[in-house]
Amino acid sequence: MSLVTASHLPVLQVIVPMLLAPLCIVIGNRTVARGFMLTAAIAMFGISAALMAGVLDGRIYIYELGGWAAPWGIEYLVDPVTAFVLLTINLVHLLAAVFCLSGNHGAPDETARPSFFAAWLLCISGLNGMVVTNDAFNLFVFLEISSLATYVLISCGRDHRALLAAYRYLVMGAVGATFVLLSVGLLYMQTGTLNISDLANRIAEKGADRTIIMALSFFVIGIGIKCALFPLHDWLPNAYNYAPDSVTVLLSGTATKVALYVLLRFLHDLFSADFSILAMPLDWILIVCGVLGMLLAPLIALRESSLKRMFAWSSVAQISYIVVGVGLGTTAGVAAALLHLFNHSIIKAMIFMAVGILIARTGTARIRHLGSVAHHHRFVCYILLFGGLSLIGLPGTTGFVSKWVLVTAVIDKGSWWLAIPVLAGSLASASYIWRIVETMWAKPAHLELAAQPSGVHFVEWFPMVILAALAVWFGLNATWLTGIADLAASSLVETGIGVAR
Amino acid sequence: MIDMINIGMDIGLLGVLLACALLILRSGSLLAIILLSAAYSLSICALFVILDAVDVAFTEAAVGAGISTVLMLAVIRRQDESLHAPRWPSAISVVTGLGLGLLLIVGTLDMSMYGNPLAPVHLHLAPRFIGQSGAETGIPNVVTSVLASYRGYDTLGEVVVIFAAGLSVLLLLPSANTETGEEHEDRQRRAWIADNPILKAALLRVIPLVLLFALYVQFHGDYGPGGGFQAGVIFGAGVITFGLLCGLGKLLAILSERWVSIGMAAGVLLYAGTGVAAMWRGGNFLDYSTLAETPTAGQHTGILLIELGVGITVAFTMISLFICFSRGRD
Amino acid sequence: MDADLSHWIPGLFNYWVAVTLFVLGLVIVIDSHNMIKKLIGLNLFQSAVFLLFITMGKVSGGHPPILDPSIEIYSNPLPHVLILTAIVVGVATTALGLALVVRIRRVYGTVDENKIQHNPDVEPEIIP
Amino acid sequence: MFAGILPGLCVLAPLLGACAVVAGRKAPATRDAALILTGLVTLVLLVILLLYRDQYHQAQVLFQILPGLRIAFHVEPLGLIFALSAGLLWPVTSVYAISYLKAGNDEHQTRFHALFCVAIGSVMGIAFSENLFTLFLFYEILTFSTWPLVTHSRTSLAVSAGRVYLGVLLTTSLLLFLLAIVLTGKYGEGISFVPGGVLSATPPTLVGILVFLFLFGIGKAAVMPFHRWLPRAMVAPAPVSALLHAVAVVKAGVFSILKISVYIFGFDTLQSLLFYDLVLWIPAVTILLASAIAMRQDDLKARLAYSTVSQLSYIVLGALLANQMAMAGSGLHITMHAFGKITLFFCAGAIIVLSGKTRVSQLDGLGRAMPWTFSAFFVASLSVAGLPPAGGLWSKWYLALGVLEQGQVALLAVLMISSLLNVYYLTAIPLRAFFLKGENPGQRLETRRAMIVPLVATASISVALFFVADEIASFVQQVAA
Repeated sequence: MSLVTASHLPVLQVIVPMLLAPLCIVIGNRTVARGFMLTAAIAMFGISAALMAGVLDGRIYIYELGGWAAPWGIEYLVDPVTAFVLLTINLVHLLAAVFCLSGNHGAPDETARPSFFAAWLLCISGLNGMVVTNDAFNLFVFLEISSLATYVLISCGRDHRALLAAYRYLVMGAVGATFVLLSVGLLYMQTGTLNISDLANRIAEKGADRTIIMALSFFVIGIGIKCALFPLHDWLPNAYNYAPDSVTVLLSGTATKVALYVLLRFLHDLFSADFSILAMPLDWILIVCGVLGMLLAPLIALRESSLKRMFAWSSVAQISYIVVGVGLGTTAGVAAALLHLFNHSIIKAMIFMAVGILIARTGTARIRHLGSVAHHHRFVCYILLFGGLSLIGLPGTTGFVSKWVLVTAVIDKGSWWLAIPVLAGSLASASYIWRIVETMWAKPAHLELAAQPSGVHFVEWFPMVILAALAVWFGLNATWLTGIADLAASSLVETGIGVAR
Repeated sequence: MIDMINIGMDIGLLGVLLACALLILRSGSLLAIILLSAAYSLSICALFVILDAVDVAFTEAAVGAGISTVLMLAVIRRQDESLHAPRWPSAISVVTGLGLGLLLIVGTLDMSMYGNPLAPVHLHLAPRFIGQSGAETGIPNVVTSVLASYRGYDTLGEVVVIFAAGLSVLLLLPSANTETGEEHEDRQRRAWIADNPILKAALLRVIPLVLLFALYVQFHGDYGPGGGFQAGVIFGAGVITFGLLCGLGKLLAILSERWVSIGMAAGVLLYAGTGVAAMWRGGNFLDYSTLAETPTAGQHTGILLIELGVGITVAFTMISLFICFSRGRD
Repeated sequence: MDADLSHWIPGLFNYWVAVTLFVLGLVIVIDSHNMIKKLIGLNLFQSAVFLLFITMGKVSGGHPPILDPSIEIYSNPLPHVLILTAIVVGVATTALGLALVVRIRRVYGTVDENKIQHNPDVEPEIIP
Repeated sequence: MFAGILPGLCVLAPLLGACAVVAGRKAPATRDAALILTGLVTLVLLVILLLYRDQYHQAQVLFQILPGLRIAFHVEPLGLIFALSAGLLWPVTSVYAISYLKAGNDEHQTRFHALFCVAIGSVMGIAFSENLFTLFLFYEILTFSTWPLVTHSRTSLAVSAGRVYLGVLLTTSLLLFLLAIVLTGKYGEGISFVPGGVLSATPPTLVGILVFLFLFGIGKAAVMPFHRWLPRAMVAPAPVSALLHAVAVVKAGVFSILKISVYIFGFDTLQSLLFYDLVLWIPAVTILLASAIAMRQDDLKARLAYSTVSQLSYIVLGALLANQMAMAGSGLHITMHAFGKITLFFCAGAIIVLSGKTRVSQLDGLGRAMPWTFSAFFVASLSVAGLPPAGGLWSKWYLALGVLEQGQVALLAVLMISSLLNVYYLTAIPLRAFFLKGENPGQRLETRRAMIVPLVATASISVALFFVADEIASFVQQVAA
């Protein structure tokens, strides 16, 4: 491991979209704004790939913003975990951006304005900032940047209820962010520092006192809202459902994943896993929440009438798998969490693209109106089928790989009975997935179904096919990906961020 | 002695805060709630001054008591001014609130006592900021130097958040909508300031002073409380006053919406551009030391520029918020 | 811990008030049906956290952190910096929330969550 | 180079056939030709594999998903027997299916044939799987590719049957089977099939749990109480019932159990099990109960379905008995029962399509109208029941020897009673048709030669197998060598 401080890559990852966003407004032309969005997406993906390459070469990137050394200044840190999450979200973002060019399928004019693209860029900039930062307060600031942009993006949905969904998310999100701020305050109060590595060292020296434990609790609740941890998931189904299609793709592939990453980072770096277990049964709280989520959310999904919201509930369920992995606290558990984070990002992004196209083409989101729709919209429906099978975790799909790794991790931890709810969760997913498959293939066609042209535009199918190809590839050959996830997990769990010092 | 007075005032103000909060909880009139929340903000401002946080107090006065209240007042309509306040808090809020409250109380038990100079919070980062920031940045106001330089990146984030809010309002309340009859009536009702010639004449004369004061706050932030954010708010308030007096049409004639949004973006670009310029000159992002011959001069230049960026974005965002909220078309 | 209750009361009073305000704000957020009141509750809730930050920055006998050769003890400037940023973030959230409220009222004619007929949890509509 | 991929080719050939069928959807004649050709090609490949089987003991790795998790094939006698049975019957069934669907003027023939190909491909995959993961992969593909076949008619009855089908098979496999695989991988020496098993060093309690997990997790073996999907799946068209629910799907289940007991548990580990006797009684109870239920079924296909449930548990019992004789019996019974039962289902299909009768009580006197059909039915009944001159005799003989070797006299009685019941409820059907007088008209109904020839052919093979059973048995017994 070698420390690299001279490279500007970590900061470029964040400021490229951040600079392009105001430029969108200044130029005020929607074609240019689209171009900026796409440019930023390509550049960010390139940067994250370069960072990943560097990390695989054994480098760790540190960037001192303003030239002030931490802990006085703010620093960025890119280690294997960071690089892994960066690559994931920027990959999904790139494809979501391409998909966004298709024009969001009947969403109001808002989504074509330069300010929409500016908000989009701010959102992804904030998310990237949350990932690379190594400063607790800076995390809060970027959390807010991404959150605000997200609320706006959601409110651009085609249905008026998008406004209500955005408002509810705003209230919940603001409460969550305030919890995070409170937690950062309590930590700062007890340690006098904001830098995460420094915090970790100081907490390790000082040990746990009640203030720090409460900081941890509030942090978990606050960030739990953002990542839709099971009982705190209330905002997610409507937000996903009513957001414009491309925004749903973006959110499902990036926003919750970043929040999960932050949860992981805090639990393992800041409060090293031992500490969490000693101070409070946090691991079990997370595992219980996760298990409840993976069992109950599919049942709600099964009763859901809207296709898009059904998959939103499915996201709640799938996030629970990641939460269980985080809760396990072992290297294998974290690796499983990271792996599923990646797999679920690409699968769900693909599914939401397909759902968006299907709803646009048929003119309905109600599942019971989708009878026999597969015979008219074959391609999209097969993509949905493939995504669904992957969510169930059938062998040969990425979902199986992450399930396998997670169940192995669960058994490794010695609690093999925990494998049963995890497996039952995938069975529960099968129930709602099969409901729509049955509808789309075997139920009689609905009369009111609009006979829309079934052709799919290049910018629509291209990102979907790329995601599907990735899903197939990583379902059949996951050694490389799992290797990176293992590397990232062991760097997080075994050595911790303190190694950077 | 002074400490005793301070503690006495502290306790008194805390009492006022609690009273305001309880009244807000129980009140059934939206107007009353908004005014109570302004009173709350002013009290907490005073408290911040007692607690030596003059910059924060300044900001809270401008934001909590000022901008927030104005925005709220601009938004409320007659039909939602009165609401049914619940007689008792609901079970879920009591359980959640008490649960979290108790957790926090437990959390306070290991904290250092109020004002303890040996608390860990005062021992790690703060000594360097207080002891060396003067030499390192050449700026006496430690809050400004930390805000603009040591943690300048957070401040960039803050400006971006403001910009995002401005953006969102642009997206959510575009100019193409038409006014409903009720909304029109509401606007008429609130147009009384403009109809009062004496008040109008007096206020119009004050506006240049307000703008001048904004510039003072902008550039004096290095030496005393103030800075780009407060200046921006004040500048915006000045322009808003003009808009209130002479009507939105006149304001838009001078300053079209397009320019307002460009102004919003320009501040962010100035700020981030300063950072990029630092990179260009071989430093890290936002490392102002590279901007001039000596590091201190560079810091000075950089802080001047970014504070200006903050001021521009904040001012134009405030104006934009005002325009969008009070367009009458609502 | 080792200190008894009488020692805590003056030393932690500010924090406890902050906690009370925090709880009151949360109660307002949860209980209000009126969307504007909810946002005000949110402001209250956030300001409780601001108070906590500022209180921790206070040093007995300290002065505002503006350097002056005649002053020796300053309060901690860092919480002030953080809260300056947090206040701005808070007002940005409020502004966005209000913009949403205005739009919601335009569509639904009310800002009372209980009166809004199109509950987002009911079935999705067919897109024309 | 070519030699190394031969098992993979056997899997791939039917899948390519599916593509060919889809490609030929516009021209039915071409499509049907492609289907039969695929069947023949697969059969040829299997025969080549049989002749050169000694070269394929090594695992052929297709994909290495994770360390210890790979898609790989190998060839061993049990799998070869299973694959050959399915491969032989497939072209025959294709001929029958083409004719059957044409008779019903079915609208979705292409989809039907294509999915059929996929199902056969996954059967091949199961037969040649080198490890539990590969087995599981193709097991699930088989489940999903047959679901549209079960719900082929799209009636609400078919859709609800499809739900039960998928529900039972997925619940058992995703919950129990997969858990068993993970536990095996964790506490055993890997999940590859190794002669002698991989669980010799595993704690006995865990092995006990694993036996239950595998036994019930492989829902396709239809061990009670997870048998309910099988009778429900009978709403599918007759060729589906014939090949899939009498041969491919259910045999994939029992074959999996057989393979797992031989190559994952190993005879020694299995026999030293704590509640070994109790475990043996699980299939025994199924054998008896299913036979008893079959007797009371009036619906022809339902009776055959319960008979299948019963016969499957013979094979499961043989697998669990864990000795050479019983294993040979199980391996034989996979083949014997396959030929016998497919004949019965062909006959049932012919009766239903050509005469419109679905109930046993309606068949009186139909023998004269359909002599070939009911003769074949009679021969196949003998084979399934285990009477000469049909091959079924030998498989039951070996099973009985295996039971005796284990000293389980009570189980022997179970086998005897069940066989008697088989004789009663199966042979009764053709006998009624020939010798009882009914309202059925006298004219010949066997107008479709493409439906009659296959069933006569399979019945004849059943008889022929009577004479080569010993060779097959000794071939199967090479496993432990």
